[in-house]
Amino acid sequence: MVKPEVYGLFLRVRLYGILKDIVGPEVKIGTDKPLTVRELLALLNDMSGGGLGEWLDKVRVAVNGEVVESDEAIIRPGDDVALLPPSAGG
Amino acid sequence: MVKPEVYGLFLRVRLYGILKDIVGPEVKIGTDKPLTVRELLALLNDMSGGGLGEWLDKVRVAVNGEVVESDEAIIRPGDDVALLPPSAGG
Amino acid sequence: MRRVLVGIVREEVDVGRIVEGFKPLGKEGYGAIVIFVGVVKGVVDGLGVEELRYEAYEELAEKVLARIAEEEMRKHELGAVAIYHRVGDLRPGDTTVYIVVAARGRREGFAAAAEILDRVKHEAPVYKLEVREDGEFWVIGDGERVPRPPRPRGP
Amino acid sequence: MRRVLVGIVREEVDVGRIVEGFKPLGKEGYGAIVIFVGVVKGVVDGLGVEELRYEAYEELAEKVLARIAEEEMRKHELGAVAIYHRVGDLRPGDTTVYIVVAARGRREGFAAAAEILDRVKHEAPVYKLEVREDGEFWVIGDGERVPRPPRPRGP
Repeated sequence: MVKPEVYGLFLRVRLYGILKDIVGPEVKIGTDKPLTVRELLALLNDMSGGGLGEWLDKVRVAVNGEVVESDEAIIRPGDDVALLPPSAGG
Repeated sequence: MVKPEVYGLFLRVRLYGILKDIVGPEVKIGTDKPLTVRELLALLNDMSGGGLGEWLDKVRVAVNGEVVESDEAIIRPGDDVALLPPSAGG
Repeated sequence: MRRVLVGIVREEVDVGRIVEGFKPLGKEGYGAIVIFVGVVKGVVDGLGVEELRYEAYEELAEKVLARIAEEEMRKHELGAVAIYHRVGDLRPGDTTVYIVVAARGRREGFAAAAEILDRVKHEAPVYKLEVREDGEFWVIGDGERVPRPPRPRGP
Repeated sequence: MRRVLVGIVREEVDVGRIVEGFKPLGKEGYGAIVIFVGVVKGVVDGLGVEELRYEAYEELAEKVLARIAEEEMRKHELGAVAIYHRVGDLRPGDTTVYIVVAARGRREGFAAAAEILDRVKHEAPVYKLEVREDGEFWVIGDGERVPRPPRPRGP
């Protein structure tokens, strides 16, 4: 089981693969309000000076260890969020 | 390399798989003349009371460690002959 | 005997030991063990590869591997499935991924192993950076290469 | 390193050791090792199998295995091939045949291993007697079973 870590009123986002290079390996966002996945991606894109650009369509977002399919899914402070580029195993 | 064993004026034939059950594991045929593959098969069929019957079409004959394709191929006394049913490896 | 073995691992996996574990399933009618082992290539598109740096979102990756194993086990009527993916800095000749299936027959076995491998490549949150003689590239999906962008912080 | 390994063998084969030997071919661009291991099934057509008695015309069998390995190596551009077939009295859960190929990619690897296995089954002079609960059967070709005929001499 994934254990969400609470950072006060922060939201912790871990990034993988090329996204880590663009945005950074981990981002803490100060917020006490829930966000949608769409809002979170927009925020991260702004933080990276628009660097997420072409990746916004390809990124998958996992919340508490499961991929969420909808851009309208809600993320709450304390949730464990991961931004995942297309897989490249093997 | 296969080393042919000479049995005086005998021809040694080893049999495999179901053919061994029908004819026997090894047959020595006294002959000082060359035989064709066809003649050898007819002889072995006679020796087994016609038991080779349905197998005559399916049998492969190897002479000195290589399968011969033609029924007219010549076998000489001293050759190492093997009678092979259809393969069943794996 | 555990029928589903999966893991994101740092070390090599002992394939012989998995085969040893799956062999007894022959008694239940599983007569075919098919194994795929991926190996880092030293040459891609004619260019030398120095290293592949693999990382995974591990919490999710192991769940995804287990899900793939269980779904494919049902679909192909397998007796057992093992899927291991390595992470870390791997060099040409190092192993990367291991798929082992015990199937009733060879056709199901080959089909299952190939399909599991495809799914692992596309579904498991595993990422690789190819360090080549002409630079560093992120491998995206099944072969597209994107030059590594400049980083916002440290190397 | 020997690129073609074949044999008619009495003992089990250490698959892990073959993988160990083929891994370094990754450096030359062979990124996929595919392995097939055949296992004696304990159940065939719902009937219990006690034993499979394998025999081979060994002088020819090893030549045939080597020929298959070399031809398939050229056809599928493989880096290395191993083919081992066991003989003797084998029981359910025992291994029977081992095919290992090192290929450039997974598709060639799976295709080559499947094709080599088919050829071994049809071309290698290897024979098997299936000892089942309902009697003894010679397996002919790829699955036809013929009841064992009465023998002209001892068992």
